[in-house]
Amino acid sequence: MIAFWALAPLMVLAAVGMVLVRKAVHSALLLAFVMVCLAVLYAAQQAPFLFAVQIIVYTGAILMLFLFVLMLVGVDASDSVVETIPGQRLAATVLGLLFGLVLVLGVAQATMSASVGLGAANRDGNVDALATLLFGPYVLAFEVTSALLITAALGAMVLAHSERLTPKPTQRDLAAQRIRDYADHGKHLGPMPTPGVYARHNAVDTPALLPDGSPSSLSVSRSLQARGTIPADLSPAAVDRTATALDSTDSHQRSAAKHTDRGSGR
Amino acid sequence: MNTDHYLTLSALLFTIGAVGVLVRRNAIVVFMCVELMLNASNLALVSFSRAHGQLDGQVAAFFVMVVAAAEVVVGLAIIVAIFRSRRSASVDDASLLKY
Amino acid sequence: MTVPWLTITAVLPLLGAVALALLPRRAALAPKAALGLSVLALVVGVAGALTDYDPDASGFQLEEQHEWIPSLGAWYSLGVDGIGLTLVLLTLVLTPVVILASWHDGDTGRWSSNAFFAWMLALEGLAVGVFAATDVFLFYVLFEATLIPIYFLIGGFGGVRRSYAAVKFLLVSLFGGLLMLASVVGLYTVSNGAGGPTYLLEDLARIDIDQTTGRLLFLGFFIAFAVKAPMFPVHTWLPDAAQAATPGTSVMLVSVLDKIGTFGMIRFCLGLFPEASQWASPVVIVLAVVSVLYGAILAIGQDDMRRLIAYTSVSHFGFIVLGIFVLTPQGGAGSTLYMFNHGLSTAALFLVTGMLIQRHRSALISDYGGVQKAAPVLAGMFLVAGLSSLSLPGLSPFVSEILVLVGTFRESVVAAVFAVLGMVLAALYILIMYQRTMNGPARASAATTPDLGLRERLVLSPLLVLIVLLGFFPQLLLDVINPAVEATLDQVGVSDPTPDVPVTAEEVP
Amino acid sequence: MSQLAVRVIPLASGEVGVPVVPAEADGLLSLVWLVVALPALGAAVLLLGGRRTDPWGHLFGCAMPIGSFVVGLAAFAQLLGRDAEERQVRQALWTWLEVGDWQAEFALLLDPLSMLFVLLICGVGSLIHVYSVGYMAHDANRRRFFGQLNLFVTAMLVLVLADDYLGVFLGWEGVGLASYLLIGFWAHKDSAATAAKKAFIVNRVGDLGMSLAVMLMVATFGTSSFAGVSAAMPDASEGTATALGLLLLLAACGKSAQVPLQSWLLDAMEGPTPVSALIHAATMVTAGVYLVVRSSFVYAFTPTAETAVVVVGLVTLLVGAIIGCAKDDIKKALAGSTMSQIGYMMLAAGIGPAGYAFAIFHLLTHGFFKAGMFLGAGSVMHATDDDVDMRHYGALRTAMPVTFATFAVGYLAIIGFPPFSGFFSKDRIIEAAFGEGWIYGTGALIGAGITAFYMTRVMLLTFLGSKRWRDGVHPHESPRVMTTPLIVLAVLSLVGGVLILGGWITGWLEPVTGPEEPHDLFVSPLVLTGIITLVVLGGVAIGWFTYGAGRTIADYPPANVRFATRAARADLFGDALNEAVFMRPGQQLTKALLFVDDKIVDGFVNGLAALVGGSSGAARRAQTGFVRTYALTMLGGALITVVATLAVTLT
Repeated sequence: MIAFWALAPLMVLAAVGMVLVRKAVHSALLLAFVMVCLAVLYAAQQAPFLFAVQIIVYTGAILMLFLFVLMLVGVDASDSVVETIPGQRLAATVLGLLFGLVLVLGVAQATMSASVGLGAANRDGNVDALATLLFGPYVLAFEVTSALLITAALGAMVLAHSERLTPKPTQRDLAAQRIRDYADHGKHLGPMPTPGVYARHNAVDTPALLPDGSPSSLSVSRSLQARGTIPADLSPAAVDRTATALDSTDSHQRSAAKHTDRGSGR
Repeated sequence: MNTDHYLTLSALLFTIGAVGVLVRRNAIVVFMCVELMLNASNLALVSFSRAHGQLDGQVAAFFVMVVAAAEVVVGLAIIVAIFRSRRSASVDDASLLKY
Repeated sequence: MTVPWLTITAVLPLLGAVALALLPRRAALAPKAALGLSVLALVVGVAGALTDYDPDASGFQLEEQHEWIPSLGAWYSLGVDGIGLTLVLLTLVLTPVVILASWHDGDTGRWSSNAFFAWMLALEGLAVGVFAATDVFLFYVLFEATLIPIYFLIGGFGGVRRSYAAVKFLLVSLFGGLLMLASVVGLYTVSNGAGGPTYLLEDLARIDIDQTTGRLLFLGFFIAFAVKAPMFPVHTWLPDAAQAATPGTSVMLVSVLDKIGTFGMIRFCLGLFPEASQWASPVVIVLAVVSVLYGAILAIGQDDMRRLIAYTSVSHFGFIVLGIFVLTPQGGAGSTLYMFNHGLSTAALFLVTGMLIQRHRSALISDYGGVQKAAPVLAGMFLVAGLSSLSLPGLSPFVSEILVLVGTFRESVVAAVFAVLGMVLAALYILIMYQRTMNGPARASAATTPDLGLRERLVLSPLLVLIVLLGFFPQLLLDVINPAVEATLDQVGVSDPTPDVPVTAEEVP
Repeated sequence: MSQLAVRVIPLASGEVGVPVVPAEADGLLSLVWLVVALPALGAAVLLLGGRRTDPWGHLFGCAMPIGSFVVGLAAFAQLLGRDAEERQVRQALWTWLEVGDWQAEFALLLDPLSMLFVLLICGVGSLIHVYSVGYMAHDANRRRFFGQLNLFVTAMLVLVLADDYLGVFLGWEGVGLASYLLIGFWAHKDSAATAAKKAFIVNRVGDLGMSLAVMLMVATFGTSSFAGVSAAMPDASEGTATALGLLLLLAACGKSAQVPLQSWLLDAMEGPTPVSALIHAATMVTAGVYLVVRSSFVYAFTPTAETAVVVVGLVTLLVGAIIGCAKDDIKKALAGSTMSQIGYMMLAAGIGPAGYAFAIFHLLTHGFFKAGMFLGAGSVMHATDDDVDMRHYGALRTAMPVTFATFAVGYLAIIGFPPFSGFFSKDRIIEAAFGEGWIYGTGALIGAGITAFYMTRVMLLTFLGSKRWRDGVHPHESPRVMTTPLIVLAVLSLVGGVLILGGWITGWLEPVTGPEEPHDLFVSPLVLTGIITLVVLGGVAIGWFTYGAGRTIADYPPANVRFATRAARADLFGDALNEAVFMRPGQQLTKALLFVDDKIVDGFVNGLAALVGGSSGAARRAQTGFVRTYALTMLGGALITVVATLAVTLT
């Protein structure tokens, strides 16, 4: 009795919270709380075996699986608040309230006889009694669930497995690709300059200096630039210089073209 | 202890789970809400089991758990597979199967 | 021992169809085998008609009866009277001709030519079954089954808009079939209430059906048959189907299958619901006359020859329905004969235009001109086929048309006067088409039209010979038809019209 | 003769209906079927035989009608040897159709009327066949031409020999078909193809009358045979008789190019000239007259329909004559005169027993002289490279003496110059018309004057006057094979009048048409003949002073002319009327119905399909692909289920 009144409001609050919090990992934690509470309520209702199973299977296995997948997907990924389907949230709330109301009213209307209690059924111990049932009348269903579990395991493996669609590139392929990139796009051929070259500091966020003293953006991780740990635009002067150096061949050709233009004009 | 209270609690949890399924878009959270609904029904089963003095309700709850476990395994595998190809776990993104 | 002639005639092509479908894909074999089988079916059918059919007796002959579904009262029951026999013969005559005409039509379809000829044979077998069925349930099943081969023949081997045409045909026909199914179910209730379920025609004809029920059931049957026939305003599927189908398919569709509609009107509408038929006849007569004129006027306005012929058929079917529902001996016999003659004449017209179209890959009248100079035999056969369609005396359709008109005149002068305008309109649509394609200055493309080859002449000759022969000796068929028509009119309970001023024997020595 | 008188049924109006009571054919007469069968064989062999028969096709084609003519002559001799009342013989061939109480037999009826027609058709037909051997010598399709001519002769013979209106209808449409084929013989010309189609369709309009008449007969009498109808006719109401008479008149109008169905005849001149001579002058166009005379037993009971026949004849004879005046095309001028002359015959036929014999008489003489003139025109065209414009002729008499002479005989015959055949026949018709009423007589008399005028014009423009030949045209006389028929026809035109001598033809036709009735005239017949001759001479004189007498003929018809001339050139606006009243509204109707069929009738069918498709398309939109929407729907469904369950258990 005490357990119920102590836990029930908390469970409801936790469940509501689970629905409302934005971060999935918080939802998982709140769900874990609800489940543990449920386990307690099972225990309070003369179901010690289910109590154990609830703790072990649900809270222990299933929820851990959830958390594991959350890690995989991104722990701190949170839902955007904007609802994409028009009217969905309102309709869901209204329908949900109505549904809850009807269910509660229905339960309230029902006249239940006094609880019989499981004293008699659990005479030889709850686990023994359940086992008698499971391996007696329910043995077929039990066996079928085993088939179901195996199928599910297999299914999960199949789904998680990803086929390689292209042949795995060899060292030779990678090298050829790099040369091709250089020829086609002028992509830097050699290794990137390491951070901290000619610098006074060798931390990863310190860009290397080029021979002319300007910092090289190639030497630092892009994610550091993206995060703003180091400025993306290192120095205007340096950028200008590199641009001129790169364009020198181009500008020669351009000025030659201008000369011929004038010549033809005369 | 009156069965009614348990049933009411069960109904509330079930409803909250249902609303959660409807309003949340993150597939994993949706899944959690489904689990909440299953658990709510388990609670009702256990309560009825006690009310009637028979263990069949508990057996049923046990089966529900087994099936839920299988379902979670497959469901999460699907989520992972989808995430791998679409970089998203939102249920709304997987809406190609339509008119 | 009696020979089950009708079953053999119907099953032979069906078995042939199955065999053809299983044959290896050797295109050369399929048409030969199909032709052989259809000729064999013709021989069996004619042999049956000659040995066991007595033209003077009324009622069903060549009968076979086996219990089929006792709880429904459905029997496997076949038998023909003069009307049924005429149409069975029409089917048997036309199928070999069509197969010979479609020798290469199966090569370019969605499936192999085996499939084409298999469907053709299946259609023949089912059509024979429909015309021979004397059990309403069996008739209904076969009636719907005939849709399947035609659907695949149009959809698989047709022209540009074949899918549209095939689906339209199927849906409209199924709509009619649905109404008929309702009536068939209704008949069960009626016969069950009258002492045990039966679908046998002879038993049903004896049941006295309540007036309102009878009229409702009549409507179900009639609408289905009007769609099939096709009558205004449920005719629009036919031009589309004829335009999309190969010529052979169009012939089987218009010359054989559509006859099921008018055949059904005689056999089921008149035979089972005499009171309702008389009740509905004024409306039906009006619709028929509208069909006659409407179809003819629309035919005049067509540029596509296949659509044109389809609309002429709407007009001709108007005549047939008119003859049936005026409930006079001339009308009934004329309509039955009309069904046969229209089958021949339209077949000839469809096939000869098909040959023309095949030469120039165009069905538009405006693309032709002056073909006669390059291909006189083609033009000549085209002209005879056309003249038969406009009911020139001396060709078989004239006899049936004048019989229908005389029968109509006795029942309703106004209807006859309007219907007879169809004769002028017929001359217009046929001669305009003939002039624009065959006459006039030769177009560059038309000048090199090759004339008909031996196979094509062999296809058209039997049709044209029959058309001329029956133009002068229609009594060959009328002798068979008359007793059946009289029996039907007895069942309806109308008395023969008598002349106002009869010629007495002593006046004409 | 006395027996015949018993069979005649006297009527209040003074007219009588003569029933057809034939005897079975026996002896030589049982070979009558050969008359029809021979040309039928010819047509079949020549049309189906193909190019194999090319070398001898024209000879075979000529032999068949000549054979028929011989059989016909033999039969004629047989009939001549019999008593008047035994001259109707019938040969039953087979039952055509028998349904209910209506039986139609395929039978031939040979009586004095059809006998004359058989001789005319086979005789003139044979001559024209022979002529065509020369005329069509250079045509690649000569064999086909002969096949179709034979087909025409067959059909025409069926028409006049049938003993049943249904059989007449067979021949009726058969000649229509043959005429269609022959007008369109040079179908590579658009004008020929169109003219052929027009002829067939206008004839079909007339055929409506024929088929309705057959229907009415079967409905009223239960038979459509001459014998049956004529026997039962006295018992029928006058309304029936009038309806029958008018329907048959409609049929006759179509075939005989009478107003209002005259428009096709002028266009029909597109066919080869022998066709114009045989079909559109001598035989087929007279079928309407045959039908009216043959149906004398119907018209005897309906003064209304008789009057209608007379009026139609009178109007046509004037219309044809006026059109004939304005045509420069020699064949069209002759076609106008054909219309006009057939108008005379219809006028006579409409008068009743007083005129039947003269209608047939004029029909025969007209067959001779008009065929001769048409063939002469053909000969002229043959000589001038198929030029038909009379303004391009002139002074051909020297180049073509035989043609000129024979044409001149025909000319004198048609204007009714004594003692040529036309004089006798036309004179009697005008006389009978005056006997019927002065208005008819005056009309016929004026027609005779106009005829004289325009025929003189044709004669002057073609054979007399100055040479107006085109460059490169060297007129020459036609070969013997063509001139021989011309000479024979000229002789017949000259002496054809002997048939009336001693009233032979009226007596011969009496078993069919009943005895001739005397009619009252306001002057003696001799004076009337004088008046007619004067009027004719007046017409000739006007023609001479307009076109002869040294006047120059313009190369092109003057454009600035009075309304009357314009109207005559436009065939008195017959085509314009047809176009305005039938063709254009018909085209509009077709267009409108095409729209209705496509957009409304088919639109309904397709619209139904579109409705189902559209609504399912809209319903499909509910499948958004969002799992949560589906889940919401499920929750709604669950709610409803729970509420329903509660509602059921709690109540």
